[in-house]
Amino acid sequence: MTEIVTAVLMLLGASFMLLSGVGVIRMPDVYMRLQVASKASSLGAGCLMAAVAVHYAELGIVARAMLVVTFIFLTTPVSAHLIGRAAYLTGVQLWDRTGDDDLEGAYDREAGTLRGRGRDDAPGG
Amino acid sequence: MSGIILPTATKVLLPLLLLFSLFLLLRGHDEPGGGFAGGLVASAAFALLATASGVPNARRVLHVDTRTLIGVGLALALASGLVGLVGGSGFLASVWLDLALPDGTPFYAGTTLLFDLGVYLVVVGSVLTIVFALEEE
Amino acid sequence: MTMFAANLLLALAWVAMSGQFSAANFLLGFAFGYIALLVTRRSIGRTSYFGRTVRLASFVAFYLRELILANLRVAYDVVTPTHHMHPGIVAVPLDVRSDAEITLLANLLTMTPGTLSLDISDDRTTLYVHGMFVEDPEAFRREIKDGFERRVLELLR
Amino acid sequence: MATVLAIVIGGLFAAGVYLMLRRSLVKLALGLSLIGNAANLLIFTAAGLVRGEPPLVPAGAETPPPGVADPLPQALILTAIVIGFGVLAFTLVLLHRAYQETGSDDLDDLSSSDR
Amino acid sequence: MTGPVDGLIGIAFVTAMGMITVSLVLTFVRLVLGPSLMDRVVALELTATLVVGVVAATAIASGTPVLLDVAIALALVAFIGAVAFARYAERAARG
Amino acid sequence: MTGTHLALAVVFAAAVLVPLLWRLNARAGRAVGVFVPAALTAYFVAIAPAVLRGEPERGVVPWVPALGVDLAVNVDGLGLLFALLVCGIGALVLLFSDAYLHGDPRQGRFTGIMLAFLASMLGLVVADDLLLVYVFWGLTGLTSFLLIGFDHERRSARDGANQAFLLTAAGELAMLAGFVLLAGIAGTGRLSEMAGAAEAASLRTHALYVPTLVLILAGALTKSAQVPFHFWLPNAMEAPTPVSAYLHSATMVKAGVYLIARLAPILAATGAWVGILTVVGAATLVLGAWMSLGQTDLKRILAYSTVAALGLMVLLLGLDTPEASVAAIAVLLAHAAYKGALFLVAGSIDHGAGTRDVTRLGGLRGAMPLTATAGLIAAASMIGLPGLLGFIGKELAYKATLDVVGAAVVVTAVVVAAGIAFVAVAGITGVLPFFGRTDAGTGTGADAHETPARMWVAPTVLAAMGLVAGIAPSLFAGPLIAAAASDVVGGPIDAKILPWYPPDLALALSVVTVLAGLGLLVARRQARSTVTRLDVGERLGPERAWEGLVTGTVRFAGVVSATSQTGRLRQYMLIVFVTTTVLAWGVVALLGGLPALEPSTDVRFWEVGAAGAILVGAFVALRADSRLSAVAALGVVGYGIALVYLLFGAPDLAMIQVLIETLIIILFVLVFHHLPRFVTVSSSASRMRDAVVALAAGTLMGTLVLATSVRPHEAISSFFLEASYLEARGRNVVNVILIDFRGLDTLGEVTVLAVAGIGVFALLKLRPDRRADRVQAGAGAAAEERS
Amino acid sequence: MTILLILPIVIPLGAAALALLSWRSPVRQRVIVLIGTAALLAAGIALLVEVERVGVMALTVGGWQAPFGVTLAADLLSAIMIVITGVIGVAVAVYGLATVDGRRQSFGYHPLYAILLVGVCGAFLTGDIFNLYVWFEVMLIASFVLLALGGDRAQLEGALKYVALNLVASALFLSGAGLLYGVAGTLNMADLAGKLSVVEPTGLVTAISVLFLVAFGIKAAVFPLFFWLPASYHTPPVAVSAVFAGLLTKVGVYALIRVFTLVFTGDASTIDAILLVTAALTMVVGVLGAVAQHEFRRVLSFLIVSGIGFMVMGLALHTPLALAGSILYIIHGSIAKTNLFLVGGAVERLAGTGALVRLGGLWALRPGLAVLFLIPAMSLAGIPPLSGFFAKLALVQAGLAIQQYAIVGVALLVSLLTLYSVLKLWNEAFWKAAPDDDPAAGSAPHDLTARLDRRITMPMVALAACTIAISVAAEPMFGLAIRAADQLMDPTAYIAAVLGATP
Ligand code: NA
Ligand code: NA
Repeated sequence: MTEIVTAVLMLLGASFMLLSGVGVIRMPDVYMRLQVASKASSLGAGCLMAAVAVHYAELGIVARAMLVVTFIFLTTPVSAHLIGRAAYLTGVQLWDRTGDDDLEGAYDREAGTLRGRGRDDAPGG
Repeated sequence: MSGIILPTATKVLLPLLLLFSLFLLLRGHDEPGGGFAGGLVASAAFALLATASGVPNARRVLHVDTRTLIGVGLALALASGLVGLVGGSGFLASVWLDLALPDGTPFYAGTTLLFDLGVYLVVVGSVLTIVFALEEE
Repeated sequence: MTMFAANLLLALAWVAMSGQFSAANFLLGFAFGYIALLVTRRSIGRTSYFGRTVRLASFVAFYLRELILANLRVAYDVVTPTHHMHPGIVAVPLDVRSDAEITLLANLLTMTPGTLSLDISDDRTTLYVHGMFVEDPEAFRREIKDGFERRVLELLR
Repeated sequence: MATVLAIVIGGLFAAGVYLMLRRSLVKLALGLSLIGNAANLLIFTAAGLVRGEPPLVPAGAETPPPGVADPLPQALILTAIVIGFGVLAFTLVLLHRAYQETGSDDLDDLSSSDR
Repeated sequence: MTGPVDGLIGIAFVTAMGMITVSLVLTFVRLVLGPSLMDRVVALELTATLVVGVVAATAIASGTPVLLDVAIALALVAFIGAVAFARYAERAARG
Repeated sequence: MTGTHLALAVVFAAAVLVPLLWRLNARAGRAVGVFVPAALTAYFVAIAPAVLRGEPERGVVPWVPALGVDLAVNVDGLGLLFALLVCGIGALVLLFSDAYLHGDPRQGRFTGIMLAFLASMLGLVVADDLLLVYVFWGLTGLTSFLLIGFDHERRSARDGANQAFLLTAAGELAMLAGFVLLAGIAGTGRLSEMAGAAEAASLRTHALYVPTLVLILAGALTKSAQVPFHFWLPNAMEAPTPVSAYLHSATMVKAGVYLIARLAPILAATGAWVGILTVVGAATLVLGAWMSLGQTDLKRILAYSTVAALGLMVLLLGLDTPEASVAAIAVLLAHAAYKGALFLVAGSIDHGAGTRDVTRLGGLRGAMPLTATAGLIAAASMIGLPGLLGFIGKELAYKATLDVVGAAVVVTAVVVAAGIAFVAVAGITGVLPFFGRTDAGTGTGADAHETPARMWVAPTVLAAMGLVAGIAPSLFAGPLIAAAASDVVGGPIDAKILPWYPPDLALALSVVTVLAGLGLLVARRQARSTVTRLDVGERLGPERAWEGLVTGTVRFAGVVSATSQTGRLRQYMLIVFVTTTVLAWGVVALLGGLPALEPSTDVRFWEVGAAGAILVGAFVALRADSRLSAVAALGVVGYGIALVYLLFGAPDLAMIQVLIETLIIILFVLVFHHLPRFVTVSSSASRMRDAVVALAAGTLMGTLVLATSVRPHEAISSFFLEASYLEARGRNVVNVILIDFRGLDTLGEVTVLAVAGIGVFALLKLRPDRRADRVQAGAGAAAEERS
Repeated sequence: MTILLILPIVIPLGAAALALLSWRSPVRQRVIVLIGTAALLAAGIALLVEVERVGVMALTVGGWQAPFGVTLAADLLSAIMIVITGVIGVAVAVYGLATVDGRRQSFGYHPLYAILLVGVCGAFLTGDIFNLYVWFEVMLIASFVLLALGGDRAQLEGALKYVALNLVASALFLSGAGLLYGVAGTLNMADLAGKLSVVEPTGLVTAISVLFLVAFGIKAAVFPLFFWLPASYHTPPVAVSAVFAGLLTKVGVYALIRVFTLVFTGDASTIDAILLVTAALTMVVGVLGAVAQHEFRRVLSFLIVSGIGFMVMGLALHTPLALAGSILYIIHGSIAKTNLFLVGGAVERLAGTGALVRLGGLWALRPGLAVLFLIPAMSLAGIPPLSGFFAKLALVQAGLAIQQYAIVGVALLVSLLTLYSVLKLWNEAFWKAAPDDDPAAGSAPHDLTARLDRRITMPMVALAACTIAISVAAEPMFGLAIRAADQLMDPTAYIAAVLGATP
């Protein structure tokens, strides 16, 4: 039984990882590549770690597998945010079919600040 | 300008990283890890802190001058070697102190751990000296 | 008390990492956790740790569901030959205020497929989110505010 | 796998050498880094590859099980990696300072001390 | 154990490794193509995470759970590299 | 230990102490400077009877026996003759120079160097080890360099000193090789043993005899200013006159003659010996005599005539007959006395009349009567008037040349022709300044004055020696010459050293010589203009050749330096890689290649994936258009390598690799964002060349890795696996190796890291002091101007 | 007394650690490093005496039997090198006190200097090929920093080339060590000696040995791998140049001698042929550089290169006499060259420049300094009876004894050009009149008669005394060298001592 679960989790995790690989190739701009890469791969790693936990079913190993997942989920969004912001700031173009860009003009590059929209300012479409 | 996310996340990651580094240091004799790995993780932690909230803050958190760490680490590594020399078994020959915990489990400490600790400190001191100095450029 | 809880958590993390579940090892872990906190105290300042376990559990459940659904949606678009995306960068007004709240919200959004927190305005009023499926920016904002932001607030306040 | 790694090592050396033959400070540093990595991988491969088992003594046992990887090259590489890091770090900063002092990253411009 | 185990887990392992390897190869393509620095940084970080996956799969197949510690290290520090890239790319862009 | 050893020690010590003593008390320094050589002279006079009885003073003080350099001395007849010359003339010259340099602040230094030279020269002539000869030979070179360039702020003095030193050193180095070869062939470096050895004959038939001889003669002939190396001697006249008198007439220039004489019993009696020495000697004799007629400077006239006299000595030694040997020694002794005297007289004239230009000298006899007397006697000896030692020398020389089998006429003609020139030179330098008139027909300036006693004593004594020896040769000169000559011949000889010889062809030739010489003296101005017009010396051009060689070497050095030390790192790198690849592949090709390379097919596809990561990363790093992209690629390389480590049982390595790689990325990023963008600057040809070199280097390393699959030995690591837990108490064998089995490596490793830390900090925080910079920039600008 | 083997490493390392701990107090650092170098010298002398007494000594570090642990070993060559290191170490440490500026002293000059000595001593003492790599790196990184410390433009440019080429050498060395382990499964050089001798075909081992040849050749600065040296040696403070001049390249030469007499002896004739050509070209090109240069320290830098050629020549001839010549040359050359750099530094200090055009007048004004120049300079040119003559003589004898006439001819020719080079220095700096101060050059007027600090003169006097002592005691020195050479020619004693060392 655990073998089956392990195998399934492994394959699921690997599938997410494959998805992330396909994503970075197929997605049309860096922001969407970033989206796919960071999330799918994290999820894949999570599944694979779950497979490890199930396979060994020892507390020490389970704890370590969980630790890996925790770390990945703690760090991935931070780096994704930083990479995305850096991409925008370094002028990497959005996909030409991108709709709204609320960030346009919001950065003051001289001062290095980002303007907000005010708390009750209902932004228009 | 680091924004909010990175400094905040760093606050959570820093203790975890430091703990992991101590962990690597202490159990390196038996499983993957050791003074180098531990020291590098600790360095990475403070490098992250320096990136997130600035070198002055990282220096403040570290509390000890990085160059002092280098000196202490080097002296410690050398001293651990001298223990054997003075003890008659030769330079860098490991000397063990056999103890038992109150519950009877054997517990021992050796100069090798001291040596590894010296390595750890040198790694942290050197890497952070480099990273901080470069960040301040 | 939060410091003690943090210390306790760190001790547990230690035990988990070392894989030896003895009292001595736990004490050792506690001691090292104490050191780690002592060292990092200056950087942490006042902060509250995840003490609200129940709300946490329900939150995790919600999050996992979102995660899987969104993943499938993205996966579909990745593997099918044509792109169905409607990407856009949307300014989302924020009600969450503290660093921890903002960070948690932003990170959770990021970890959900299809959304990526790009930046937060300096006055902390606005979160700029890159979405892959922004057919209607207003609906997009609402989704975030009613979904994630509400639950984050519940969790942390 | 040794054959594959031999090709990799050759490729790394070739890339490193080629980069070091450029005129740019930056490429010099990249080349040095690649060559360092290549040398480490070379030790690893030359000493013989063993799939899987790391050289650890399992709890309860007194020696590792037969067929574990050779620990000595690993220790050597570990030493070499750390040394290489220290040296590379210094070299990078040296390049940086040389650029600051001379205002050029063209190595051909940095020849005043030879003549 | 020096190779992958037989049976179901063995099959799953080889299949999983196949998928991850394909993903790695695709990542390399992105690394080569770029075009922006951030594309390459994405590829770099993805590589790190894919390696975490390989670690997990290998840890199962070869019976060496100690490899998980490598995964922890990788998970912890790989992002620091990305952070550095992002920060300094921004700084450079600001002049 | 002999008295001679002690003598050498004393004079060397004096050389060091006198300059210091001089500072404390100039009188004491002055006294020691003259007293020491005088005392040495007395010592050699004292042992002379025993030596002349055939009991040479010999003794060995071991120094470096293993290399054949011992303080072995042998004061035999030849040695004694030279020792007396060196010490005796040394004492006189030092006395002379005390007055000559009076008041010069450098006098202490001068005396010290003179004493050092004296000691070296003395050592040279008493040394019994070939290599000890070499040692002293070298010291004479150094000390004479310092003496020739005594007026070092004058460029011509420096040039003269350098030319003399370099040229004689060149010969000297050849001679060293010759000495080593000779000692190797003879099985000993001890001259006294070689000379007596029965193997001397087999030595002359040895395959290396001719090269050995040529190498040794290269040293002797340069030192003794033989054609074509003669030119340094006139240029060395930049030295103060007492130095010229001492070094360039009486002693040092005779070192080569001494060596030839010393080696004659060992190396002579071959066609090569006779051929080289007679031709060189004759050429030198003729050229020196000819050139001496073309000069107007007293010292240069004397220098060229010295060249000629040295040529005569070499010629005579080259004839290799007992008679010629006796003649050579007699000429040598006579020349030392009269030429030393004439040089000193020239110095006195310069001192007293303020010029050395013979066209402006005349009628000084009234002002400088004592000096004039000395000059007259010395000139008489040089002319070869009976009653003087010069006469004996000339008679013996003519007799010896007339006996030459086969070429008597030619050789004698050469010698007579030179003798005629000697007569004229003697007149020009020793007589006319006092008794003649200037070219303008007047006497030299009225303010001319006699020199102090210390200055006229020396030339007078020297000249008088020639007179005494000429009138009563049996008193000392005859036995000395005979004893020395027997050492040259290598056995007892029947030397006829007489004050007068019964009339024969030689005497007739002497008369002819003197008469013709007087004629030449009368026609000296015409002779001078002829010589100057024909300008043979310049046209033969050995000096120009030498100077051309020196400047050519300097220019060549500049070209080599400029083309090799270009300052282009990539060129240095290219050379390094090409060298490595060529040598390694060459060795493989030469030594039968590598073991058969068997490609292993045992590969998992994910391993190929890891390998691919590395290669793709490297490729991207190679081609990247931006710096940070290249760094990202580098990261992929690093993670790929970590994966390889991980898959092949090295989690420790994988972990370290991951951590370090990340830190390296951070460092690269921190540094690179300051640096400018990539620009492609090299040409496609050079890129192609570099690619070829890179591929060759890569292929080499890859091949070597594959070839190491031959493993005839079991690795030592089984020990570590066994002992890790049981003896070193650690379960992680890698870590135990690091901190226990090979802890010393790790200690060094952390030291490296520590230094890297300090170094980076210092490099970034310690900026150049801009004030100090300006001075540096000034220096750099000056350097650039010149180059 | 095997403790003597570890002291030359532990003493300077301890000094460095203590100096690092007192990095706020340069004064304390000075005292520590001075005491440390003096103790190093004492330990070195004790080691030499002990090795003379008992023969080759070995020490298993950490108590792990050879070939498993790292074994230190000292034969006479090693002991001699340690003594040289001590002598130069003390002399330059004293000299540095007065000449290295305070800013450099407070940025780690002293601990770096001590660590440089650690690396040098470690390299001389280790019997393990990988450990040798480690000590090389210790030495190198310390030298990198010392070279660049201060950050002048010329320093940085010179250091760049020095660092880059030496890192290539390190990579080759490391690769070679890895390949050796792959082939022989051991790292202990004595063990390697036995195990490599049975590896077939020999082409593989010899090809690997080429990597070492190039790696050590770069560090030793032989042709055509020496370019980093003239590019850099004249740029740092004189004390740094001087210690580099005396020690660093010698470590490369030492390593060449060690591995090609102990480890790679299979295809000696091939390697010797390569080395012979290398030696000749190194001598010639080096001295040509010296002939072409017009700056005091640059001339000396090229003379170092040329001198390396002589040292390699002895190794290439590969007879006991030849090796003895090499060893004698190393002893004499290290001391003479260090001293020449010190003198050059004093000259620069007095005149404010090292450019020969702007020097002059020193023979008249500073006869003492001139004599201090002449002794090492003439020794270097091989003028008898100074120490260099005996070294050259041994090499000439060795070459002629085995009919290697060409290399002897080259060596003698190079001696002549060496003489030319030092005469150039003498003519320009000492003999020629001091040029008038050119106000346009903007330099501060310098006083050629200024008093030189005792800490500057004493080391020069001491090293000159060493040169003279070596000359006077040439027999015992040569005896030592020939005994050391005998040990190298027949390494059985070394191998037995190393493999037989008990913890
Ligand atoms: Na050159
Ligand atoms: Na050197």
